[in-house]
Amino acid sequence: MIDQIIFYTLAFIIVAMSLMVILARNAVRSALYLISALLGFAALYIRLQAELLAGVQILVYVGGIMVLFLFVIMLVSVRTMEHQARQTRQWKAAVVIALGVAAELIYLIVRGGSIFVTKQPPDALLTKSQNTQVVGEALYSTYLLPFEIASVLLLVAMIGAVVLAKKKI
Amino acid sequence: MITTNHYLVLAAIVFTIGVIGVLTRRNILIIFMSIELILNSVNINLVAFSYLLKNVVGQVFAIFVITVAAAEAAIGLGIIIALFRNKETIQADEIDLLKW
Amino acid sequence: MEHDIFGAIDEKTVLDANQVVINMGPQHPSTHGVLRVKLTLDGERVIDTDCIIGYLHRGTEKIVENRPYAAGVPYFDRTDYVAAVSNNLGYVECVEKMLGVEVPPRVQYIRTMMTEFQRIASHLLWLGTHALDIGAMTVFLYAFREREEILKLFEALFGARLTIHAFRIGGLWQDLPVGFLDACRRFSDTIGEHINEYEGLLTNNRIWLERTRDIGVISAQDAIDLGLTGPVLRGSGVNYDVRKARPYSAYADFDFDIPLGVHGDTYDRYLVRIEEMRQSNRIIQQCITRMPTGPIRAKAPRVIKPPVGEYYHSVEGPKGELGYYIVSEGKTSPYRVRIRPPTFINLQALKKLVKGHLVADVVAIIGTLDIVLGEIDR
Amino acid sequence: MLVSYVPIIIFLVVAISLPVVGLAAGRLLRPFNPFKEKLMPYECGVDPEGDARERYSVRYYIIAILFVVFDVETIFLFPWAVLYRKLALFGFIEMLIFILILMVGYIYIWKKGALEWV
Amino acid sequence: MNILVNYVVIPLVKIVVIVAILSGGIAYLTLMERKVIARLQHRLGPMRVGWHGILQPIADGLKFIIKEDIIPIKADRFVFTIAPGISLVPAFIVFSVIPFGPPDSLWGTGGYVTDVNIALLFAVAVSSVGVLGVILGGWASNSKYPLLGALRSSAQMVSYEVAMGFGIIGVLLVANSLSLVEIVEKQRSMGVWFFFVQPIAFLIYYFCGMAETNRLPFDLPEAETELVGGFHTEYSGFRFSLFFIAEYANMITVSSLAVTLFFGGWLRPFSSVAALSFLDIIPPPLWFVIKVLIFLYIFIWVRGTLPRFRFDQLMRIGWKVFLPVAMANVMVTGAILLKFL
Repeated sequence: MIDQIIFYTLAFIIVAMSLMVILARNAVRSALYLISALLGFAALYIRLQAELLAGVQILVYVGGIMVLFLFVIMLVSVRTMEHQARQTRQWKAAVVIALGVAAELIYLIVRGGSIFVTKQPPDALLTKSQNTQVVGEALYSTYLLPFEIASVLLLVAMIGAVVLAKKKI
Repeated sequence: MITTNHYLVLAAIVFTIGVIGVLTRRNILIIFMSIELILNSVNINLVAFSYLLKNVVGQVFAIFVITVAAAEAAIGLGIIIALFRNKETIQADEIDLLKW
Repeated sequence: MEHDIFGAIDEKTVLDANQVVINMGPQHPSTHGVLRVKLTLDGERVIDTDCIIGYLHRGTEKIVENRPYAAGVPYFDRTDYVAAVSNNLGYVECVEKMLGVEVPPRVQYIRTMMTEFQRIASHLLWLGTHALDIGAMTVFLYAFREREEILKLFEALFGARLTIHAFRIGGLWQDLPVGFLDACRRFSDTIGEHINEYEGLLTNNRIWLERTRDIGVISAQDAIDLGLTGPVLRGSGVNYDVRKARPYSAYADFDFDIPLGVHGDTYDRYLVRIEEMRQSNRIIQQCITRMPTGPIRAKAPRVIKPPVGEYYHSVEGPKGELGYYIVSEGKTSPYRVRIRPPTFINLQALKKLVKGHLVADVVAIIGTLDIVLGEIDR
Repeated sequence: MLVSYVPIIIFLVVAISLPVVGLAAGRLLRPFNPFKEKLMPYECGVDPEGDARERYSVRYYIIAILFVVFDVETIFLFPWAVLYRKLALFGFIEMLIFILILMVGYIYIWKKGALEWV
Repeated sequence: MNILVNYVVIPLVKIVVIVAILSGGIAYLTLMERKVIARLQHRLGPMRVGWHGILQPIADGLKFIIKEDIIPIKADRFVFTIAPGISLVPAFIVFSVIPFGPPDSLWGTGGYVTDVNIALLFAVAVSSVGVLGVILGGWASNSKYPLLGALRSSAQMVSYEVAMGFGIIGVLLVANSLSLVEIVEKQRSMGVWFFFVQPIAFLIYYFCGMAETNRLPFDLPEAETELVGGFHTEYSGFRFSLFFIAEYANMITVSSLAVTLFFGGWLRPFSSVAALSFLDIIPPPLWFVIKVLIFLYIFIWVRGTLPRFRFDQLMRIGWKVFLPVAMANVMVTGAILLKFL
């Protein structure tokens, strides 16, 4: 019962905020709604016992990437765009296509759902002060290569950003 | 009872919202935010399966997804800034030339 | 950035200029009054500045032209309102020069001593606000603690603290009160220690050095070309001080040094002013020990009607050469009075000094010029 | 222990209610007397020059980017540090490589002057 | 039912008490600041309201509430309204994970609101959210000084957050746990405060904390002599006070985390020396408060002494001094630890 309340509350927050992200007129408002949605995701991760991930989500997404977004919104003035149309011309077709994709996804989930419908797994998966260790072990042993590649990715991001910010490309 | 299916459906809804945002909005910044939504919906799936299968690999990959999202945001926003300085616009449909 | 990746930094290509015009003042905490500076910024960097003055214009010069000579003195309390004594001295001496009156030595000694007190008070106010602008709030209150003592001395002698109508044409309003010299001696014995205290907080402070070194550098030649005077000029190493160059009052009798800077940056100007306070104290001490006795008034005519002519007299105010140019038509009030306000001319340097610096430096540079808007706008 | 997150939610609710209650209580008490000059944006007592939403220096953006990159780096360090005793030498070398790769970028941006504010 | 009591009722009581103490503490922290600075400056500080100004914070608080609340005409009203809240709320909820007493204190309920196993990460993450309030507040004002202040402020805060994170990693390498309770316990079992193990990490952490909370010598965002009031120039009345409270709450957070990570949290000095056990007469939460007060005093003391940095110098210190030093500290600590493994 409590489980249902938690899930549906979070799901409602996430869906509502996500909708607001794409409906808001002003980019700063969009960013605000996205922040709320991201916090909802973080809460959901905690529910799914991915505590480390929840912390990472808040630290990187809310405290990092969204700050970056807001910076950029401030750098490119948003004032001029508020009076223009929000949607592209093909928006009706786009919505139809997207809804088609959604229908397909949900159909797949419902039809194939029996594979996933299991009894709720017990909370014994990851006991106290374990999650970080368990994730870490996987990260630094089995997934060593992706981990090192991540640093290359960050390196590229760092250099790319500096190069892009110069005047002439 | 909340099953994995619930999470999958939620992820599918968020994914769709993200796709609609990407396809319909003109403001590149909001398109970017929609992409973040899509990435997050993927993360939900990863974490839900990690919970279902009692295997943390899903969470490890979610961390990588976040890393990718950070790199993507950094570069993508860099491109937006470069674009804005050259074209004075951040409307997606006004940026329709391959070269200027 | 066309060269190799570890090549030299090409400033223009890395970051783009987007200019923002921002008003600093007239209601800004650090423009020291109602100065309005229009800054053109690229990010935090100042590309251009424009000073807009006149918010405190009261037409002092015109008012004085319509008053008898003696009634003009109080108006000059209000030009540089933190250095009223120096202003009065300049005007009074100028009128005395017009009349050809020779004031008695006791008067000259008292005037010199009080002017030096005023110099210390003015520099203390400058030090406090300058430090406060750069964020060192404690120095401000320390400086005001000592300034308060000086103001108390003023009150004892002149009956007021700020706008004091210090001197009369031909002499003084009253002789030194009983015990006044002892109070002066007490002050001058302790001020040295207090100056050390300020220096302890600032002179070798890393942050202070970083904030003031190489900020607002002006070369000796540029300083002369702009007509700068006072500590701003001497900070660039130009040895010009009216007290030595054209001694007035009793300055010829005293032994004191003119501190000079080397680099002409904000830090050097700071050092010059600090040292000037010490030198002023030296003069005060000499005044106290050698204070002559005698009358406190010269034989000046009751109705002041200077002969026809043009007169200029300048003194070394705390902020620079303070000159009075008076044209007389032989009437009871002057035909034309013109003040040479040191800070008005020093303020010209702002544009040159701040170019290329950051917003925070603008504040430091306005502080180092030691401006008083009452004098600039008159 | 998921329940241990419940107090955080409660704290969140309490913390949010504080400003809400304060603002609501204040609304009953405080005066409301706006006029045009009062509501003007502050620009030191003169009419504002141009619009405030000008574009500002790109330098701020570079700082934010570098922050995000290093922020992501720290999230890899957190579990690593927790596990350090277990990982030992292997972990040390692993992280050394990770940090060295990022160091290349750090030195690059240093040399490029992106860290200078000038 | 037990869960309800343990995880809802008891924490709720603790939360209410903590919030009350925190609000009162912040109010009196302002008084302490004014009094201490007044002492440094040879003056008295507030003297009029109550004995030696003891009621001054209450008068200030009342004034904040009854002052007119101005929303500039060009502002984005919604964002303008919630921005101070975004600043304040994270500053408060960090305290849900900070332990101020051992797990067996307070009649066995534990000297903390909750002990989650990612407490440290949570604290770092949540306090990084506060910067959003600053950006949004400055943006929503739609005025130049706040915008410039917000950009400056957030650039500064994020810059120092990086070095701060690296500084914390040094402690984590020694403690091997993200739970703040365990970190303190570890300091007890090792018999040494982590300050003596990780002094460089502490210095980096504390200086970055000063920068994060916008305190002198890093108070550029609010440098009234340059940017008037920085990001909160347009704020008045209660909304302004929320930013103000957030700043002071952050000061307390930084001090509390410094105490927890480096100075043994609730432990008495030399907790391993039995000869000093008479110090146990002071209960652990009080030790915690005393230590926090010492750090708060240093905050104030520094403010009374130093001038402020310029923005480029600030950035240079953050990126070119603190960050490399913190990174080197992590790797050197790692290398030294290898010997002990």
